[in-house]
Amino acid sequence: MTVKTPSKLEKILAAGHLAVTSECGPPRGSDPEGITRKAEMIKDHVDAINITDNQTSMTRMCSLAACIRLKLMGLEPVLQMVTRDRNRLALQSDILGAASFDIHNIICLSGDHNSFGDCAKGQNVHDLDSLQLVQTVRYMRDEGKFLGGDEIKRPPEMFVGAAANPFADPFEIRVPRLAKKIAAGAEFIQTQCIYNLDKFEEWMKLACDRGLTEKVYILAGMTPMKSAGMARYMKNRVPGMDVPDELVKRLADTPKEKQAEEGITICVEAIQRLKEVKGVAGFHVMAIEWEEKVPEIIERAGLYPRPKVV
Amino acid sequence: MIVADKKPIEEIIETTRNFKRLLILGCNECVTVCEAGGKKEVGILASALRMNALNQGREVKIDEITLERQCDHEYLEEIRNVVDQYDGILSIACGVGVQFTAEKYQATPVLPGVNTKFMGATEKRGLWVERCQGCGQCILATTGGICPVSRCAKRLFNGPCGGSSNGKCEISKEVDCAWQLIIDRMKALGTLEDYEKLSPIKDWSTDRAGGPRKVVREDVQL
Amino acid sequence: MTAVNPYNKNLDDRRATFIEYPQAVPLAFAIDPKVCIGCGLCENICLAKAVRYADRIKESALRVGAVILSSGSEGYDPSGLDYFGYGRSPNVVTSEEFERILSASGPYRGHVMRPLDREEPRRIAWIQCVGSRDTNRCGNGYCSSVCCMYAIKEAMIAKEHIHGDLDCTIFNMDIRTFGKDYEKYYLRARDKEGVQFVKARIHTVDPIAETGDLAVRYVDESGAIREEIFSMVVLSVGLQIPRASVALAGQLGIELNKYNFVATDPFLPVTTSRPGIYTCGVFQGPKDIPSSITEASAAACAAGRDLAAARGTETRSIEIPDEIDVSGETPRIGVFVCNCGINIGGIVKVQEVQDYAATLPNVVYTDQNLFTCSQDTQDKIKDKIKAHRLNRVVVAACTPKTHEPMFQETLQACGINKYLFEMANIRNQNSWIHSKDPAGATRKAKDLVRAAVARAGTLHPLEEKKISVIPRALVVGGGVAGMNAALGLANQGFEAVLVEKEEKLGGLANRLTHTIEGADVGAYVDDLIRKVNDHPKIQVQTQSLIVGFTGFKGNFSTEVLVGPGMYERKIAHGAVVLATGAREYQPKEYGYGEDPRVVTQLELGARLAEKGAGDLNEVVMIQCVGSRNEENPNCSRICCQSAIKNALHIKAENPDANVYVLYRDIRTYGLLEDYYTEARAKGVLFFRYSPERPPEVVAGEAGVAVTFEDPILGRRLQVSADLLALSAGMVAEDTEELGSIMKLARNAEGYFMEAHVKLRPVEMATEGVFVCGTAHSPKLLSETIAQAYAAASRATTFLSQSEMTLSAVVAQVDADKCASCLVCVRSCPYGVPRINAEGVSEIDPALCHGCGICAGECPAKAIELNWYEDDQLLCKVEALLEGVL
Amino acid sequence: MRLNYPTNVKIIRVPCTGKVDTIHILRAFEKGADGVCVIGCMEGDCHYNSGNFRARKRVEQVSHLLEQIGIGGERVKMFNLSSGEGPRFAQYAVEMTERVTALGPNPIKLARKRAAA
Repeated sequence: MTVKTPSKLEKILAAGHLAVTSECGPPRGSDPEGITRKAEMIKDHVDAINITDNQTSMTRMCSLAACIRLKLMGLEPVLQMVTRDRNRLALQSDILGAASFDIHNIICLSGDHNSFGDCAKGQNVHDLDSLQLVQTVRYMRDEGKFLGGDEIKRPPEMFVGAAANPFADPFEIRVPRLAKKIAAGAEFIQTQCIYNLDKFEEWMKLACDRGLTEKVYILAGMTPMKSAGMARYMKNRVPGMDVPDELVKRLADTPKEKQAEEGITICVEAIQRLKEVKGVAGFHVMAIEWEEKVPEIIERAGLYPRPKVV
Repeated sequence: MIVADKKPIEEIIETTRNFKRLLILGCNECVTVCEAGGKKEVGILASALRMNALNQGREVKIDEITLERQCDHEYLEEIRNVVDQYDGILSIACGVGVQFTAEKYQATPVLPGVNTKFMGATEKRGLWVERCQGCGQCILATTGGICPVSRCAKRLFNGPCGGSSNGKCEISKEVDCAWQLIIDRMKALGTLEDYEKLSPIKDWSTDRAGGPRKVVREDVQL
Repeated sequence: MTAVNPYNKNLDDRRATFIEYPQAVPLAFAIDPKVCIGCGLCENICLAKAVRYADRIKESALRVGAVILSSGSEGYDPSGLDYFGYGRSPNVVTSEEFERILSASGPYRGHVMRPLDREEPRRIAWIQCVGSRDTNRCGNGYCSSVCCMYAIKEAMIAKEHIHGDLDCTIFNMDIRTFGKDYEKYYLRARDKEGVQFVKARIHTVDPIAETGDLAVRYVDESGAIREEIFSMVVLSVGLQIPRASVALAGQLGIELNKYNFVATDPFLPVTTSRPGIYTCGVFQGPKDIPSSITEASAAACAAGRDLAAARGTETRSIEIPDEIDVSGETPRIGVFVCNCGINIGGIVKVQEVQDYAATLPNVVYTDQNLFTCSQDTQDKIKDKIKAHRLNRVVVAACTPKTHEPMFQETLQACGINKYLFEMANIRNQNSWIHSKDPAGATRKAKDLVRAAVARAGTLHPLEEKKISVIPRALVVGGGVAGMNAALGLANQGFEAVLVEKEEKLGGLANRLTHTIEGADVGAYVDDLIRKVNDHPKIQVQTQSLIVGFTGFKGNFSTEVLVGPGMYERKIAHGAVVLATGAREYQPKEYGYGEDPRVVTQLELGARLAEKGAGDLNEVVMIQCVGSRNEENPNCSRICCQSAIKNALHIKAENPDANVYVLYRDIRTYGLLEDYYTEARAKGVLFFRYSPERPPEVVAGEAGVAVTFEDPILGRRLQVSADLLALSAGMVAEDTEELGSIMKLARNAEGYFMEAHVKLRPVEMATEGVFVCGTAHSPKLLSETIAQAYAAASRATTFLSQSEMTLSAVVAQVDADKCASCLVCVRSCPYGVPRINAEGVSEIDPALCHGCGICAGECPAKAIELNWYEDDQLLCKVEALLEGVL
Repeated sequence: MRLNYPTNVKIIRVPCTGKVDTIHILRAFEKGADGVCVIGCMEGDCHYNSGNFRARKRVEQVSHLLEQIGIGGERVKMFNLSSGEGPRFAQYAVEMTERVTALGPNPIKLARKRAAA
């Protein structure tokens, strides 16, 4: 695949390296330290850092501002953008704003429903959906035009990503859905946290068989479990999450004080296994409020040091 | 039909407390069918408000009229001769009826007695469900006859999102995932390959986004 | 004078002049001659002069064409069985006594107390089979059929009445809840309400002098002797035939069996040995209320056949003058206040009430009578109606329940529409209740009269529609039930169209060989088919399928596809008898269908008839296969007797054969118990198993190995059987489609649901539709025949009317107001309202039951129930509350 | 069965409690009734199958409404009886009278009195 943007992430992937991304949630306040501190911890171990966009519908510092903070630190941000909170006017203008700071990665999402967060009484916008946002960014970049048809002076140069959940229902459309995202213009995919490795491999195989992995870089989502309790919560309460019973049991059988360490080990083992899976182009390590463990995971998984690209 | 739900009596008591002569105006259309604003409810509300006033030592005159529809001038004309006998009208029609009545009788305050909810169907008696948001540009032909605008919590045109679980929406286990329904229906109709067609960006100008809407049909105008 | 009250089983007192019980018909006083001292007080005080001391029993002769004996039974008197403690402690009571203790009109007004000290009992024991299933001590070898159910019911009601903790234990040999849905009731009592069921034989019941409690000693299933203390013991006494009935049978020359029940043939269940005399109820054999009521109708059918020629020859009809049109007239109300002797007049100041009535709006005439219901008063009312041109009449007297129709006739005789009448109940709801407050009663009487007058002013004439009746019945199903129902109708002169889905008539009975009594089923069915086919009034349509059904009582139209050619036929008929039958359950259990040596009881019966039992040395039978389980919670009623029938057959042909019956409860109710006794005497071995530990079956080369537990020895036994017979239960025929075409309710197991379990056992809720046989629930051939006669009889009552008068109290839709919301359609319990071609609700007066639910629900207030219109009720509300504010 | 209950209990006959409309009950209170009982067949034993279930729902609705408008939801109650239970009817009539006596008169009556004074 040829490189189309100045994105470092794209270059690493295009060079055939296993890419590593991670993510940071912006603080619920205006202190920039909340984001810079987390970025400091992981900056040497990852190629790019996602900044979440009001994740779980809780009001936070905006993703764009936090991305700018990373940019000011000389790091490579991935701007997450959900369609829940902005109409097409705001989305396009934010994209231009990001581009003005040379933010070169964007990932387009629909976002958790408002009812989960602190603005349950607010409107869910969804003027566009996530696929339509992918289309929009590509249109702005490739055609150099706004959705309204007018020309953009200095169009954004962004490497466009989307999320995929190989485990959500209904399973039979998981691969067609991936195809649909690629058709919309997604160039890389970050997946939902993977615990059921067998099922993920089945999905990857189906994607490979359709030739989809030739058209898109798939970064496998990884989240270490801190405890058996977290595993149970993810299994039972988080929609679209597939946590096998053995995994819960393995953590539960581990003494409480060693569960966190076991969680890291499980994560490392999973990365090592998935590195060998055809079509896996890298890993997206989401250590939720546990960013300090990201370097350890990446080192133990043999993904360190990170390649340098120009 | 338009589905409405009764307002709490406390709220109605509060909004009507200054009226000494009140007309409760029912509507024999949708709100009768969804058992929120028909003649029976008019009677119940009138009796309750009368009692409430009596209990507070106030004498009020509360009358009851139920029109065939409050969204047509001709039916609304039926109260023209009596309107000035009242300090206020409590309309228990949908929001359309309340406004139409208010527009017609400018001098009289017209208050709503129900909460207008949505356009929906009677699943069974006592259970009404939303089916349409009146977006003005129907796409049901491409979605297996199931509307993502009214039935998907995120109005996704290219769903489902990652929150779909066992056929249910991420917002509640009580809510069906519209996209699961769409996919099931497409499968049943043998049109699942159409799923991969990207649904274009929606023109919301036909929806509320375009401002208040009207339908003009010159062919039927007199 | 005080006398003991036999109605309350001598547990309380009554006067020498008394009304026997609150629901007595006629609800009139009687004098107990044993206690009356002849003081003459009541004669003097009775204003109606109704007391006649000189009245004596009179003999009179009646000329009749048939006689039905239904003299019933009495409860067994346990006085002779002193080891139960009856007579030694008042806290040991019979179930009949306990029934009165539970009753709201009983000696303790429904408060459950034990007789000795009027304490609320904490633990009650029921002892089953007192005077039943006992050839040693009382000679009653039969099962009384009803005691298990009534004991459970008594325990449940006692628990309900005693709000604290009440332990109920029912000591039994078997629990026999074999009736329709009875097993569900038993399970509810056991699993939900915590009633204990203990398999036991009672040794003694001993009163404990200090506490009044009772020590019950019993032998449990393992043979151990145990003792438990109870506050009360109830003896579940059986049913037996009173001596007087035996004497009556002797006079009539009717044969009785050894237990004094009327001897009947299984195929002629209500026919006695003497032509023209029929029987029903417990005199025929022990049975419960639904079966008794069914059999009563069956006997009526049998008698009706004899009387068919005389039908209608002695009826007289009343001439009713043309109605006067009072519409448009202002109401002219006449108020007639009744003294009811001293019933009202002794408490209420009737003159004051009358004077008050005269002041009410629209009242133009008032009067008072000593007895407004007397014949001469009717004539007087008629005169006054005419003289004062009354167009509405109010009678302030007693309850409309009993007297309204009579007063309405009086109105009709004057040409006044019967719905222009209103009653104020100033007796039952006033003077009787408020005898201690005469001033209050007079005030209330005025209130009630004011309300009645207010309503009378709002009444308007209603027309009662008359509809013709097509004197033909459709019988659905050509098994034993359907054929008997058709014959029952045809023999009384009514046409019957019998539709059967199969090619051949006979149904499930085609698979039966003989009854347990030894009667030849094959010959019977052949004879029945011949009679049905030969009868000029019966049309038989085999290979027929019902595809459409419309109409209402008296006027149905059914569409049938007939024969392999499926030609369409429309049948017009006035009534329907459902006799769709049942099948034998096809077991999925115990290797059935995999090994030819595992058969059902029906298959075993056929095999025994064909090949005999000479080659069968070891036979095992397993009961309750496909019954009393989660899928089918009910008992299939017939399987215990099927097993015993076949076991006796095997034993008769091969006395050395070992027959093992593995059962949960043996349910040989009624006279069937004798066969159970006989089977045990002949060496058939019975082992109880629990559903938690069912027998294990492994089919091997040498035989079918059946392993089961012996509860007495407490160890596992294994038998290598030549044949394993499964007592497969009954399954209703698939009538889902028929049920939906005809809009008929079925229970969870697919049996049709009768209108009332006890009181209307062969009628469906839809008027003009009747049910019989195994379409209703599993039952024996003899019971099926009786129910078929019963259905025919109930249908005859319907069809014999040349026209039917429909009540005018039906719901009416104001089409202008109707919002077509479907609320009435959805809320009618009978599915009557429909949205018609004009798009508004329409309620067919011929189908409407007049409950008014739709009127109460209608959100557009477009429905009124005639005679109970909103205004007619609200004006009463307002009149009663006049002056309160 | 000459039972006793207070004279203030008066009966209005309906074919089925399913016919008793919400508005009928409300009207009684509006006109000054202190309490209303709706008396129907035993649950599951309605002569018309389901009328008493509907009646129960309506009584609940009225009770809620009366509570909201300050008349008191306790003043309306549904009882279930079978036809042979005269004594229980009397018991309920007494119970209801006691309940209503404890609650005091219909507040509308008091308000009227205050207004008049």
